[in-house]
Amino acid sequence: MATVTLLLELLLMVGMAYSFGFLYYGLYRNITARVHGRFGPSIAQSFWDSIKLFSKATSTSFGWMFTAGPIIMASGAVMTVLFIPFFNQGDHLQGLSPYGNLLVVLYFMVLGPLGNALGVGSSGNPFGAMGITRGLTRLFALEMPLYLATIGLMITGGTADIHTLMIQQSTTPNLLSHPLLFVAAFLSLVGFLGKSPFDVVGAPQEVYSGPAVEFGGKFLALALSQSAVFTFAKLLLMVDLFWGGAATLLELIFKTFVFFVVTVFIGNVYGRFTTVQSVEFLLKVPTVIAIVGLLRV
Amino acid sequence: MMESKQIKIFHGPQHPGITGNMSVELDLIGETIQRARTHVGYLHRGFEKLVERRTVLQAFTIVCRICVPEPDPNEENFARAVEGLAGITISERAQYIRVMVQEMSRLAAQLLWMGGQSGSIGLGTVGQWSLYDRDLILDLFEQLTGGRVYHMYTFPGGVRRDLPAGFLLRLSELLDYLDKQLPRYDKIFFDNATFRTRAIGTGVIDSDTALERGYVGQALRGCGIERDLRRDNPYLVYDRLAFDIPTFDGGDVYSRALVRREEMRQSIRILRQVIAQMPEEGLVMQKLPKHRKFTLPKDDIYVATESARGEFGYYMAGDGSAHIRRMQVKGPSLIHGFTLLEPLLEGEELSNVALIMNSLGICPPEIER
Amino acid sequence: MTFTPIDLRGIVAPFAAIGKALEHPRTVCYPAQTKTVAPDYRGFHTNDLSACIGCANCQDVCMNDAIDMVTIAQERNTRNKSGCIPRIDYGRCCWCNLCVDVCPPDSLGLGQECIHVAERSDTFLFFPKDAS
Amino acid sequence: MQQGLKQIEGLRQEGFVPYHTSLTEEVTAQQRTLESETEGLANTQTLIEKAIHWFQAHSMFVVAYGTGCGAIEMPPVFTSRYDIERLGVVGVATPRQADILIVSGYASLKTLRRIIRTYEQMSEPKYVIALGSCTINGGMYWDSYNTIKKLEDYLGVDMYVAGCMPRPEALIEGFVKLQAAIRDQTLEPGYVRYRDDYAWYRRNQEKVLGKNIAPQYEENYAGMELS
Amino acid sequence: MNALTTRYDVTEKNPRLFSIEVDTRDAWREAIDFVTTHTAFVTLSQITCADWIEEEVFRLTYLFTDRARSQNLMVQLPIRRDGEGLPSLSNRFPQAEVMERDLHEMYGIPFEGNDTLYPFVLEGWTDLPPLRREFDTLAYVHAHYDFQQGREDNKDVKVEQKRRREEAKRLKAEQEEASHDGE
Repeated sequence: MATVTLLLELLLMVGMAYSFGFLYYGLYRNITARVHGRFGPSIAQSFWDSIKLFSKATSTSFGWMFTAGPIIMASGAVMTVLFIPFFNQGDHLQGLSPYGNLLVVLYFMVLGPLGNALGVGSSGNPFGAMGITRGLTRLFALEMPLYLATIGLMITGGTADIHTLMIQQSTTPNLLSHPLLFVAAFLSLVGFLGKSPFDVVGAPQEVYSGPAVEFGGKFLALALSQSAVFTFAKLLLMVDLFWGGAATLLELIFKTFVFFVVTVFIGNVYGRFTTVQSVEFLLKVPTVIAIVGLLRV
Repeated sequence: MMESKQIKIFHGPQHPGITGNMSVELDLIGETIQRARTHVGYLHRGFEKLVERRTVLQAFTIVCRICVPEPDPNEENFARAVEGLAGITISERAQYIRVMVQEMSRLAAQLLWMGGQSGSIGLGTVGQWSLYDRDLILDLFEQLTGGRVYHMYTFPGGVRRDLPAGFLLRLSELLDYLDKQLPRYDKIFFDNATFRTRAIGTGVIDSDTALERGYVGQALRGCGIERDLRRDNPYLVYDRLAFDIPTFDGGDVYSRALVRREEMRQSIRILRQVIAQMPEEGLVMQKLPKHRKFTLPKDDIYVATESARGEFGYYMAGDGSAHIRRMQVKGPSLIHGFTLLEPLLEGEELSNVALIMNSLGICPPEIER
Repeated sequence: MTFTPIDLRGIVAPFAAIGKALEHPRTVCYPAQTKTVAPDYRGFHTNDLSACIGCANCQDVCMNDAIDMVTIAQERNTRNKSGCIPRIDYGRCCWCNLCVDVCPPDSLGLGQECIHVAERSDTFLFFPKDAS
Repeated sequence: MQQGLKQIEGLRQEGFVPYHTSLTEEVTAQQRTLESETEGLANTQTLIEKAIHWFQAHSMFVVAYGTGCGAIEMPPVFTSRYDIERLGVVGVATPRQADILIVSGYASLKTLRRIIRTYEQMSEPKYVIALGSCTINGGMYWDSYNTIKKLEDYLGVDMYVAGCMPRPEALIEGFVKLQAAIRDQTLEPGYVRYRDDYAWYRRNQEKVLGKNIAPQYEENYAGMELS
Repeated sequence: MNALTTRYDVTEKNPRLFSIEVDTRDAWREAIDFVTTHTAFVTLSQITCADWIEEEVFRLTYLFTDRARSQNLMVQLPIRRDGEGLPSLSNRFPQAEVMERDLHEMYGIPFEGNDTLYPFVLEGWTDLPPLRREFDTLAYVHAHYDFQQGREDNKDVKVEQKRRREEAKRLKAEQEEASHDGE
């Protein structure tokens, strides 16, 4: 019986991540539109986009590897969500987090881009290959500060269990007690969410939308959906690690939304670095901040 | 011979990072460009052939299509070349109106450029704002000429319509609005740390050879050479108007951006003077013969206008009939797109292609006509 | 490539753009909301049939070969010697206004209406709207 | 279909049709009734199909390819003045992701190859919007040796927008009409025609482009032939 | 400028535009050397060709601009239309390369020493170079493209006016005849 409940809960978690991801994506488009001085699309527009893409009659494939790419990507995102607890109390919507810890989450976060690389590489499009190279290079630079920040948290908390880490923050969230680690991790989050100035991977003006260059129809729909789920997973992780998680659904939405809005604003007002510049920046600024933060732990 | 590591890609024509329908063939190792070759011809319509088929006055409608982002320098050139060959003088009021059209079109083109330049580094916000402001200028053009993009307004012998009532007032309101708007662009675009990081030191033009190779416009002024046809070779009534020619020494993308930023302010200044000095009276259009009776003498002429991207020249030869014997267009992009761009891209990163192309303002339709 | 000295103004100043989000957008929400076209806009042709004399000057001046002179069923102007009126092919027209400039009785004009969208390419051949 | 054409001809033959909108509205109305009588296209959709068509109509990805001068009116449409994203229309970089191809004005022969290649890479259902006079009957380049005159000979076009250049409102109107047509399934999509009559389209393409339709991306393309 | 007037017969087209005319290739070469070394006209701005088919020549115009960009000088030279070439200037002026490439494609003028004379804007073009006067673009269009149907009822207004006048005359005559008969 417990297994059935767990499975249902897992489904619910993925469903929630999916819908919140698309909701946030819709909000992102609306907020961006307001900054641009226009009204923007309906909030549900991204849902419609994904349904339309799923209903496309044809989607060109380049062999089973190409088909497998987006699926691995999507499963990476789904697994990441499943190992992150949604709430800091109670038994529900904890997902698989009792069976795994922060390290598992960090591991699954890398799976998606690697699956992507597998698929796009087999399409043979040079722009796709270039986008993947950029993606992996950037991923390496993004992980540095994130890993350092999480190591810092693990040292102070003395555990790698996300739930325990959340409970430890019940008095002061890590965001206040370890501001340097937070800043480092947040800058890396901006990159993970693909916002300027670190949006080198899919830059349309440069690499012709990068990894997604050959994705059409169902593949693009899958890629969009995984990115929605993944976005929510990353925001959730940030909230859990630095803002003490959430007790209720409303609190959860509020906290993730605050982080999300800040990244959106950053993305709106900055231009894009080149790959080299963004890697250099990430290795210099957030990494150094993280190291300093780590030393002060 | 292609090395195994080298890949060849076509940057365009269907590519968001290209300035119009053209393509740049790039040989890359990693993301570093080894060799760049420009390909054009995607917009070739044979203007020079079509102009020869039409009578002089008919041909005027087609020339504004030669450069889409700023059609007015074309009309101005055509009108001035025909006037020069046929010996027509135009009234002072018409000249002031033409200056006004030129400067409005320059402002619109610079705002469009700002959208492209910021888009090339993924800063969409600036483009969204500046295209809105450009649209306000187009609204004024609509009132003045009856067309948004293709004005077909500057005609041999003057301009085709007089100003509508209250037009100058609306223009000066718009200028006030732009005065308020331009500092906002400074904050988000010209001072933006990311743009500065990207643009400073990118696409540096060598100032020693710039004049000999015939670079024009911002490519010259961005490397410290003070050249502007409006002052060096004044046409219309530009010699009665006060304006500065901004120059910056960097020779890079950022210097060219700053030149354009300053030029927008100068355009506003010129427009203010035009509003103040505009003669009240005057025939805006000379009486011309019917289009089959309007002939050009057997002679040739070269006229040039300072467009928003540099010198825009027309060579025109008449043969005594109602048709033009030969009209050749010399836009700034022909030299910039080949002689300048190809060496400039070598050794650059792929990311900077769109950045550099936008800063040179390469517009394919005037390369291939 | 250097990041020093830290360009503090360049990092902070762009955030002023966020203020735009608080302003009400001034978008023209076509089709719900339409912008008035300028009074002298060069839209589709109009023709004052009680004045049109069927002289074909407009056809002669049109470099795009966009104008046909076609016999009309019922005559509106007795001074129309040819019994023909212009018909415009909007697959050719470039709205240059030259035909309007040469029209001897000033019957031809360009109106404010400018939008026509169709699924078929053979629906772009119009008689100008009667302006009389 | 054929009958509808004849009716239009008939209307023209009558001589005097006073005003253009009445002409087109009448004709399209007649065409509609003819089509629904003969083919029974409309009103046979299931609920799911209806929903899918609704989503397809309200989410349109436009491939970023400014093929001609009409491309200059696309930035105002896509940015804050006219903001077509309100209607669910956004630009995407690559043809694989796109549903809509806007052929913005004249297409020169060299571009036509690229347009065909772009079009064929798009995944179905896909639609083509043709902007401006030049795509309808040659426009002002009707006597140019290097531009095609009727786009419908080479691609399946779904919507024509009159103008040179068309105003942004006209382009938006084109999108609105296309959305309505997709939602109600009242149009015979261009891609179906292109697929079914491929031999005819291919023959037309070969007539102007020669046997090799695909662009030549051979090694050393630039220095290939020295004449 | 003074150096130029002593050596060449300079035509002043307007205060800022001058032209000199040379006849032979050697004179042309000399003129270009002289202009670019002894005068301020250092920038090659444009190379133009005009087809004077009646005189069986192409008239080439090399347009030079001075350092201050305030004056222009046209060096004009007629060459035969039947494939006479000129030495390329691309060694001295890199920008000449693309201009010559353009003229080669549009007129078929071979420029000796320019190795980039492959197709420029046209792709797979087999007809005459399109800007030569003998190339008839309308004939080419009618041979290669179709136009929209439905415009065949176009009337020639002159013919129509004449027909109607005659018809009116005939009607009047008939009427008169009828009224005659009535009497």
